[in-house]
Amino acid sequence: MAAKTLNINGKQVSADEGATILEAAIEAGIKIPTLCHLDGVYDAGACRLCLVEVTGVNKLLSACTTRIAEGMEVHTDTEQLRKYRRMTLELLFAERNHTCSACVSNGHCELQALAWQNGMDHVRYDYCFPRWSVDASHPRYGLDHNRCILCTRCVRVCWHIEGAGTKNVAGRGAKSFIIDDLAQPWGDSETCTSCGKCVIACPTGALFTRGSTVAEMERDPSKLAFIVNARERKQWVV
Amino acid sequence: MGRLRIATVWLGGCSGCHMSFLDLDEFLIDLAGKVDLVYSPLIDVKEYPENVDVCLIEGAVCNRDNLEMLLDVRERTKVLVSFGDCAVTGNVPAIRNQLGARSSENVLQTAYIDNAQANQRLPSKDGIIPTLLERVRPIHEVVAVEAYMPGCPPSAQRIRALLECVLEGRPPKLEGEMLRFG
Amino acid sequence: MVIEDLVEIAEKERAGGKKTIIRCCMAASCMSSRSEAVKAGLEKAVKDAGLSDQVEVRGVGCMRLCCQGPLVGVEPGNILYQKVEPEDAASLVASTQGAPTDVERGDPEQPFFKKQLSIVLSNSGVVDPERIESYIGADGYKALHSVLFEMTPKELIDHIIASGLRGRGGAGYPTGLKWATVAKTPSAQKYVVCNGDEGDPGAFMDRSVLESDPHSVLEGMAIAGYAVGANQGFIYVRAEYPLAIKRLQIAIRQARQIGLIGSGIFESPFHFTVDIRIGAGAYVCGEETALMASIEGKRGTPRPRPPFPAESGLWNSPTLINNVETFANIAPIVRKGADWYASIGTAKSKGTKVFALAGKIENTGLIEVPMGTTLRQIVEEMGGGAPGGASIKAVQTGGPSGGCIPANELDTPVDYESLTRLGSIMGSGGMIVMDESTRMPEVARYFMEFCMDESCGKCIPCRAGTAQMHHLLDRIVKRQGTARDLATLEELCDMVARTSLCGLGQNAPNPVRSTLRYFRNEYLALLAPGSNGQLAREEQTANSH
Amino acid sequence: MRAEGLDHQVYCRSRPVNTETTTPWDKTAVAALTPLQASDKRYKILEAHIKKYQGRQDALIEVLHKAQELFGFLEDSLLLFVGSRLKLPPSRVYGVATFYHYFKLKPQGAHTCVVCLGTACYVRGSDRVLAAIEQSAGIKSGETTEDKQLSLMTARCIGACSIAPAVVYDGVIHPKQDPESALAQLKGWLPHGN
Repeated sequence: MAAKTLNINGKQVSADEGATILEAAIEAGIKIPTLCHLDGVYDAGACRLCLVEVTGVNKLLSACTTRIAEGMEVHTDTEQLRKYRRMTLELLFAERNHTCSACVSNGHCELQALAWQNGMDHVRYDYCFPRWSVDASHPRYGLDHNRCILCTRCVRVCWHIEGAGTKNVAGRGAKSFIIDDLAQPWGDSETCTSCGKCVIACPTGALFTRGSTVAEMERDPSKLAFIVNARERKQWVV
Repeated sequence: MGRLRIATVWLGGCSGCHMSFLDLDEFLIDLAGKVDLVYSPLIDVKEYPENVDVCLIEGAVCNRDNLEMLLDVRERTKVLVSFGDCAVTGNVPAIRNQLGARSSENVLQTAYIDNAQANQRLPSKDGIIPTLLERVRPIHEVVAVEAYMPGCPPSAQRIRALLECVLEGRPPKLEGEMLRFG
Repeated sequence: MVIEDLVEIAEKERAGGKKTIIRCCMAASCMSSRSEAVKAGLEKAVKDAGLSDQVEVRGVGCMRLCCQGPLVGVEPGNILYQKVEPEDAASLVASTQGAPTDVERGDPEQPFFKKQLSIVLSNSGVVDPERIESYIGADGYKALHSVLFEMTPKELIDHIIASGLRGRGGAGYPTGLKWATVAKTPSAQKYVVCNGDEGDPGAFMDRSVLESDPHSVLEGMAIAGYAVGANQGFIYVRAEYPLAIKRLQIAIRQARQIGLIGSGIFESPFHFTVDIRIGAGAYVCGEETALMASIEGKRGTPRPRPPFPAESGLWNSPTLINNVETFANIAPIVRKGADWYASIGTAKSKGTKVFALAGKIENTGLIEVPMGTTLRQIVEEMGGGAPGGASIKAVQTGGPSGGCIPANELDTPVDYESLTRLGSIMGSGGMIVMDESTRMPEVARYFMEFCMDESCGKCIPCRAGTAQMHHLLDRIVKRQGTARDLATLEELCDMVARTSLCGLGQNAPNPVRSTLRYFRNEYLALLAPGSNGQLAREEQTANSH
Repeated sequence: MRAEGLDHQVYCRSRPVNTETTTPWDKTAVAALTPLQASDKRYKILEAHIKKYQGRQDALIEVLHKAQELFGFLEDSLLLFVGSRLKLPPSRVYGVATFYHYFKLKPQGAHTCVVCLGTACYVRGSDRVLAAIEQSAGIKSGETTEDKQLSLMTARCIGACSIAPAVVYDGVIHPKQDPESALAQLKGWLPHGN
């Protein structure tokens, strides 16, 4: 595959043709914040945290979905982008009920980490305090809609790695929520294989292993990319 | 320049932030040498004084007393610091906001009737509990705030970092992981 | 079907014409005022009077002055009757034989009609939308034949580029360039999609075109299919437009029956089929990537572009998406020439534009005017101004993605660039007039509520940002907002516009921004007392209960 | 207090799905109809409609339109049936059915009343028409009266802007409505007859 050369934050970078800006940046050791991106599944371009400026392009582009081009000039850390990222995070914190201090993922949460990494010391918007339920019907896992940020990582993992198609998004707009089958209690799902990949994929405390209490929920999403790579590159030989 | 006049205030919170303040240990002694603690639940002063330089406010604004106090504090203080997650986000006290527009009524019902093992009745005598606000609010939703110190509770290290800014005459500001909620 | 057959149908249609034709509007607005009964009454009256061999009663598409419906036109004589009741039928039919009638007459010479220039609507109100012969009689499908036999796809695309036609869906991207991109992208399978998901509240141009002249859209799509190398078309229509769907179904069936759609059109090697896809109530599906997801039977959520649909669209194949009005322009451009089309309009915006006039205005209905006509000509001369002599305060264009243009800018010519400069957009063509009784912050809140409800929920700025902006607007309208809230609102407007995934979010702040730009005082007057961005102490304690 | 406008309901259902149909999607490419469904002619019509689309998965929305037309609303067993015939997981069918507002997952009233809240209708007072109906019927938009006689809905724009404000009663558009004409129209559909 041919390599392309581009410039990220003033640094000359080369990456494979067909790579995304995000992949090229990671390879060059440049960090771009992401939230809905998950190694191993296709990108949604939904969280807008990885937006970057590309010279000559009027719109901001999501680094996870935009392919590199020869001579591209990318800026990932301008004052404007930092401001938008912080606002995006504030909007997320205000949208549902992310009470970090009482969350299973406290200390291991991608959202919580992004907040401090992007200098969010408080939320300027009124908290919405919607009422969402917790689904604890599954024998091993739980789903707390209060912590859900609708990144759809669990949905994509369920469809594209496990292949079960149990999870999906239902509804629309701020009223969207994650469902299992026909929005029945997770424990009643006939299609769920209880593989737990969705739980591993979750960036916040929305999906958790039952029995975990505050700050106990740790996970390693790189396992998911490992499975996909092993499968695609046929690394397992029986 | 005279000594800095510092205060701490405890609104709707668990006092954990103040406990963490006490974890400053020997730095408290340094501090005592440089500032006057003019108001605090840790000392015996009844009235919030005028001309306070810096005030750390713990807790969310949950009831009428909190609100009145906060408005007084704001009027008499130069630099207001939201001290801990309850002050910054509403945190646990604000969970009752999910009960909706009549959350104050609903929360009493839940606490004193639904979940009570015995003596199920609402506190009725005036003044036993302050009038609850319909919505618990973080400090900055009510008054302007100069600095934020998240954490539940903020570690002594964070408190010290912020106070050092104050002592050195810089605008108080935390950075990096010091800003982590929870 | 060969060209001789087409000519024969056309000649037969024209020769079969009776001495007198009574046109009765059968578009949705007039039908809601019982025009079906009027038509039935007219048919019966013709029969009763023994005039069946002399008088034809023809159900036609939109006759435009919808507020005066049901409308009936009589030829010869260019007579217009308005607010016709079924009971008027006998008298009206007798009048064609010279008898006097007291049915209310409309003035076909009034500026509302006289200032119009019809290209897209030239068949509207004239041909019977449920009979393909009627369309063929008006030169229908001739353009399709001529491109198939007289032009290469490249020549055709150059022709469209030369005409200067730009997309009528709102953004105004040059149609010919879009076609060229799809044509150039190599792929065994390509698609042509007609966007009939006219979701902007206040816009009903596409509905009228589909109801009044569905074949013009089909012909335009087939021509586009030939140009880009696609053999499958989809028309995506809103479920809210049942009459348009019905007429399209009839049109497709009829065109298929006589071989104008399907395989080997005009016995050429060109195949083209068209299927209808019916929307199900989601405004965001007007966005092209969401529309494609919906055609694929999925949740109508947009995806990031690039890749653009022209490279990777429906089922990842190159896909041409144009809106209804754009396709309806194609056959006339082919028939009459690119130069003719380019001679109409302004330097950068060619041709005509159809607008739906509604709101606080005397004459509501459909108008088609050359690009460059001023807003004043449209709302004051043609529209007759606000009812009861009230003064016009603003004109809203572009729906929830557009803005409010204040009365002092009414002399602006209507073209893509001018409207954008005023902070609004051309949009699909809804034009809603607001008089002095309209309160602009409430209008902004209305549109924000719309966007909040219609946000698909995929990206955070749109999903959560519109909710916060609506909350802030609501607070301001209720006189509880502070100067700080207003600043927060403006900051969010910028952020949501810049970071949202698709056009819905990117344009959602437009109504707020344009009303803030022209009517800021109305917002300031609503702000609650206080200082330093905070509510005053009295307000705080008063609000605490 | 302030954030009322942002609050919404609990959207998750606790009701277990009707498992009578027992059709997890993966087993059911050729699943037979349950006896109850087999005796229901509407399922036959729906199956014929699905065949018309050759069972193509992209026809999901068209099939749901037909199903709603036949059954009035989309109940769980019907969604499962559609999913099994199109070989789509239930979550996909449910996700689509709840994305589009046209689809109803609950039974509707005998009569429907759709108040257009498009801009033209709005500036000509459709909000007052809606308020009058809501008050008179004792239900909010999106709800059905207790006697199942009337379902009240709103539309974003039905394209009848030139005859604003427009209201659709049982599928028929009525022009230039005001609170009085709307209530007159609803007379007889409302339990208390006013």
